[in-house]
Amino acid sequence: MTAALDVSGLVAGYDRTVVVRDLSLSVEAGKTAVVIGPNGHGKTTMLLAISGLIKPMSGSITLGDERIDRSSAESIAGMGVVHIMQGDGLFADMTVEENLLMGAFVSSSWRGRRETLKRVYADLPVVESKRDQKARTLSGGERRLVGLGRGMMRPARVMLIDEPSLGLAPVAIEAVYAAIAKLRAESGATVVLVEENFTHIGGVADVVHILETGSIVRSGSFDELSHDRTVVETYLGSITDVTT
Amino acid sequence: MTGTFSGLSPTRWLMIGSAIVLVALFPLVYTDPYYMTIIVTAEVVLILNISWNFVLGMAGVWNFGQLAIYALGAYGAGWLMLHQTWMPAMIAILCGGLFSAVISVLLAFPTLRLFGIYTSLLTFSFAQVVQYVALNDPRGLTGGSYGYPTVPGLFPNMSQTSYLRAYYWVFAAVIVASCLVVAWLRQSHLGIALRSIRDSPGYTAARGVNPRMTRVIAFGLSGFLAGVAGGFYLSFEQSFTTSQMGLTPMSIDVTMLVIGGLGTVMGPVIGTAIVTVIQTILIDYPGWQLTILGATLLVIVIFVPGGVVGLISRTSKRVGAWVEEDSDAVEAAET
Amino acid sequence: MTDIVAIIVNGLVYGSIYGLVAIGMTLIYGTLRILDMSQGSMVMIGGYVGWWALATHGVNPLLALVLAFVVTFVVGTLTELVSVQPLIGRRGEVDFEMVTFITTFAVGILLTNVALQHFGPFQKNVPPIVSGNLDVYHGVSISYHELTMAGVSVLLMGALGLFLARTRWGFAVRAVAQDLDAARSLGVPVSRLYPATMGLASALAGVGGVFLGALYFASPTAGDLPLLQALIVVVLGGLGSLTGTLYAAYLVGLMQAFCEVEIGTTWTLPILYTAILIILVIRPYGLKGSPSEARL
Amino acid sequence: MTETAARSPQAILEARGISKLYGGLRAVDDLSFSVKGGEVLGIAGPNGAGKTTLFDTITGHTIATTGEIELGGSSILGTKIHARCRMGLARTFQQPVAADTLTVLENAYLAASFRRGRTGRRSRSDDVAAGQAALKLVGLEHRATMAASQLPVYDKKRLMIATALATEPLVLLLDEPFGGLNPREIDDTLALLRRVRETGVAIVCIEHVMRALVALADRVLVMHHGAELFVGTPGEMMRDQRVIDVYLGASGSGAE
Repeated sequence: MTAALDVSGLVAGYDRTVVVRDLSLSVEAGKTAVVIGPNGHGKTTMLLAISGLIKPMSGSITLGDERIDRSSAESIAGMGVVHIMQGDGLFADMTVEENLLMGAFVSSSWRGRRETLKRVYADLPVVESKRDQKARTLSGGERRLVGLGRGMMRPARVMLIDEPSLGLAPVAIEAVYAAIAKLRAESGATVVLVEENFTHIGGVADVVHILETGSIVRSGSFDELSHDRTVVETYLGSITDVTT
Repeated sequence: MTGTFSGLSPTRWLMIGSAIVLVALFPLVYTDPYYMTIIVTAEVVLILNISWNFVLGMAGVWNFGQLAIYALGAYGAGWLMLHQTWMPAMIAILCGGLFSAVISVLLAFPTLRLFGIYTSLLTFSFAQVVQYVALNDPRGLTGGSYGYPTVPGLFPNMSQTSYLRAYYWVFAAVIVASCLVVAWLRQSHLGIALRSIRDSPGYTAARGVNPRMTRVIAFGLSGFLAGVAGGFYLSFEQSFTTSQMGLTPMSIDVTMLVIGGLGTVMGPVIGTAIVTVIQTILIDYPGWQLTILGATLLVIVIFVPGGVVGLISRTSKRVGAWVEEDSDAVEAAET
Repeated sequence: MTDIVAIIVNGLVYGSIYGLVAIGMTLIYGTLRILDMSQGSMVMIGGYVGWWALATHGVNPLLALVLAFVVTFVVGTLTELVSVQPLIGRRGEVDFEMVTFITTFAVGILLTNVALQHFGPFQKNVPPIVSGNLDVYHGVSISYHELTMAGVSVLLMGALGLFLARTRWGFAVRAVAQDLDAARSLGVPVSRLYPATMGLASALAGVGGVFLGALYFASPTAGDLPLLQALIVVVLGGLGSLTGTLYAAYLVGLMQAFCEVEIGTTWTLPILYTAILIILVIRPYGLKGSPSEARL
Repeated sequence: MTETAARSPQAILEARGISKLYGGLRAVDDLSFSVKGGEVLGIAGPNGAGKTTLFDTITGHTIATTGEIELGGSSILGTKIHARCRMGLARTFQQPVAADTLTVLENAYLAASFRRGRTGRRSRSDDVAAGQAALKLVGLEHRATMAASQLPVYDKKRLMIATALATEPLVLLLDEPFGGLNPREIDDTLALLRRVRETGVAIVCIEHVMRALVALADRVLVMHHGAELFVGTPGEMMRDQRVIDVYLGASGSGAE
């Protein structure tokens, strides 16, 4: 089973500051890999490098059998990489429907955009009810669902999802993860999902990777890792410190 | 104590000293009135550029009203020279400078509430208003487009060669003084505060620097020097027309500053020299002059970010670093 | 009473042509975040195309407008590739907004002086698109040329509005204006969109230039006045929004018409610039009073 | 570091009822806290909980919609950013920032020239000495003549702390000082901040890296959706069910 997406020895960051240090990760086709890690350790930078929004400093990124780490974000999007950005990346002054239509901008999907739009509305009734509102007027949870809906507007070989639970109330997070589960079932796309905390990824993750200070330190299934010393260590700080 | 900052090494002082001596002796040797006039006019433009470089390059405020401040200095000095004849011309010119400094400070307050494009649009509009008002010459204060009436000036009755030579020396002295003051200011508390605000305003304010007041001082100082330059121009040329303030002279001055190197001490000197030489060579092809200047400006901004001075310091640093590597290697070998 | 009619009629005509030139600048600021100081010379080029097509070759006026559109579209695209694109990669270390202010300014100087070199300094007479006058109210008449100018300007601005609101590439332009990275991640080819946007904005100014050529002759410096006027409109309307620019264009047009009728043309621009000065002092970012993110 | 702010029982920084509204969104929602000399108050919470916005209202980078802020007993509402610094309130930023074209020492000298303890006419040698002392405290004295732009991330973060200390603050506001650091750098920064606490400076510290926050903070305020979710010792925080659900995630409960 060739990996749908293979990242090896990736080094990336912003002008001189290196954030991702020698990161390697490969995801099998149709599988969902979840990358967990504290803030500021390179999760978002990794996704930005994969989708071409920042140029990797070194290392290689391969989509199927094609290297994409030198291509522009626009051409990588054309090859079927969908990137649902941190915060949601909606166009604030365009309506929900206009945002969704932009999801089908690539020429191959633009013609069939009306039908795809109907399907997305069927999957996400909340989004349909807000179709003519400007994205700026939506709540955090609604914006996140529109972001996901936009990602569903074109066929995806690989879907990158950046912290879908960021800053949302628990009830909104449930709705977002329900939408992600539906998306996985229907599209069969390979998914790389980045999250900061552990609670919601149980039902979604086929494999979990722990990322710390710029590279993957541990990998395994959700059950293995949720009862594991180092995961607690990364998150909770050694309990011994607390008692002094 | 200045040693802690990049002070001037003895060899650098020697170079500056010999340059000043050369500049001083030049008019004794060379007296062709045509080229001397060009040089003296270029000196006045250089004084204006030094003042503009201080607020534009060092303080980082995109002020496009400097030519209007320069003109107001000329009109102020001119009025004093015409109507207060008891006052020596030099004092009149300095008062013109003070007048411009006050106007510049008044302009600073609204300007410093803005940022980016809006700063340049406000100051640009100020310059347009001053130019139009001067053009319509209210109560004969500005002489409109025909130019300011002739004034006695610094050296009223002199033969042409000694007239040119006298002005050459006065302006050269003012240039050397201004450069030294700017170099000193750059390392002073004010200069460091200005450059810090230019680099990151939010951070610098959080470290106790009052951004607004520091930059108002920069407006005042540069306004004074620009006003003095205006007075000098009127005194030397014996007239000052509103065309001095238009879009074209402004674009030439910007080209000089950018080619020389914005925010550096010697940038204006080198930039003004290069552009003046280009203008003089192309004097017979007016169409080509600005085309070449426009193209040079474009090339320098894109390919030579720090201007000529930036280029020189980068290459000398690279040479320096290369030399240091050797000395480090030697040191490493010794320990 | 006739004064008021004259002010309104002239005001609407001036407003339309100011709108056409200024809306291009707002479109460019919205997408590229730069103030295009070469927009004035596009008006100048339009004037010369008008002169070449109408005066020397007697081409059908409509064709002259199309020709001006195409020529300035190409020049505008080249201007972006020369003065903006090389700097896009270096947004970090260089003050992008200010440097592009200078480089587009430099292109303006270049184009003005190439025209000076090629066509010589003397003003060239450009025949009107349509001859004849229309009597609006006893004593107040407006030339058919100016009416067509207003009509074509409104038509083009409307077409721009429809393009942005309905078409795929219109969506892409608005998307780039509001969130560049999100737009790129959806496949919008920014390295081709930016030059085309500047080309389109320049083409609008070029068409305006043909009309203005008949009113103010074609000459190397024909672009300076429209640039100054467009800056007034853009400051008033707020750089980000097309609708803001439209309102400001007609406001400035009416103010200019008022000044010309009541006070005299020499004082028109000083008054307009004084108005700008006062507005920027009281409302630091134009009428809307807040730094305008792009609305488009 | 001069022994100016002795460990005073009375709160040095007092914030009461702070709110910040952006249109309908309540970025900070009626929040109060206080911190004494020599005490470390940690601020935690998921992304977008309003932590940095709260900081910005204290330092004046944004204007609080409602609320009272008192520094050393006197209100600082409405005072400008630079005035608050001179009154003894220094902060660092989430993204490491400095005056890039200035040298490291020039950065420290400029901050030291506005330090609280400076009396009488400004003397350059005293200011430079105070700047050098601040650099020595964070171990950057050997980089004095280097341009700030060339510093790697960790050194730039240390320079930010050094210039903050150079203003001799009563209160030091830190915005994610440990973000992006490797374990050794975290330990060095912990040691540095503990030394700073000994001199009697009050510290308020936003942090995500649990290990560092727990080790440093005397008390922790956890924010969620702009409001206070929890206040207490780090130990209590670990076992508080609400904090675990909202912020720490299942691994928290898995840690009995």
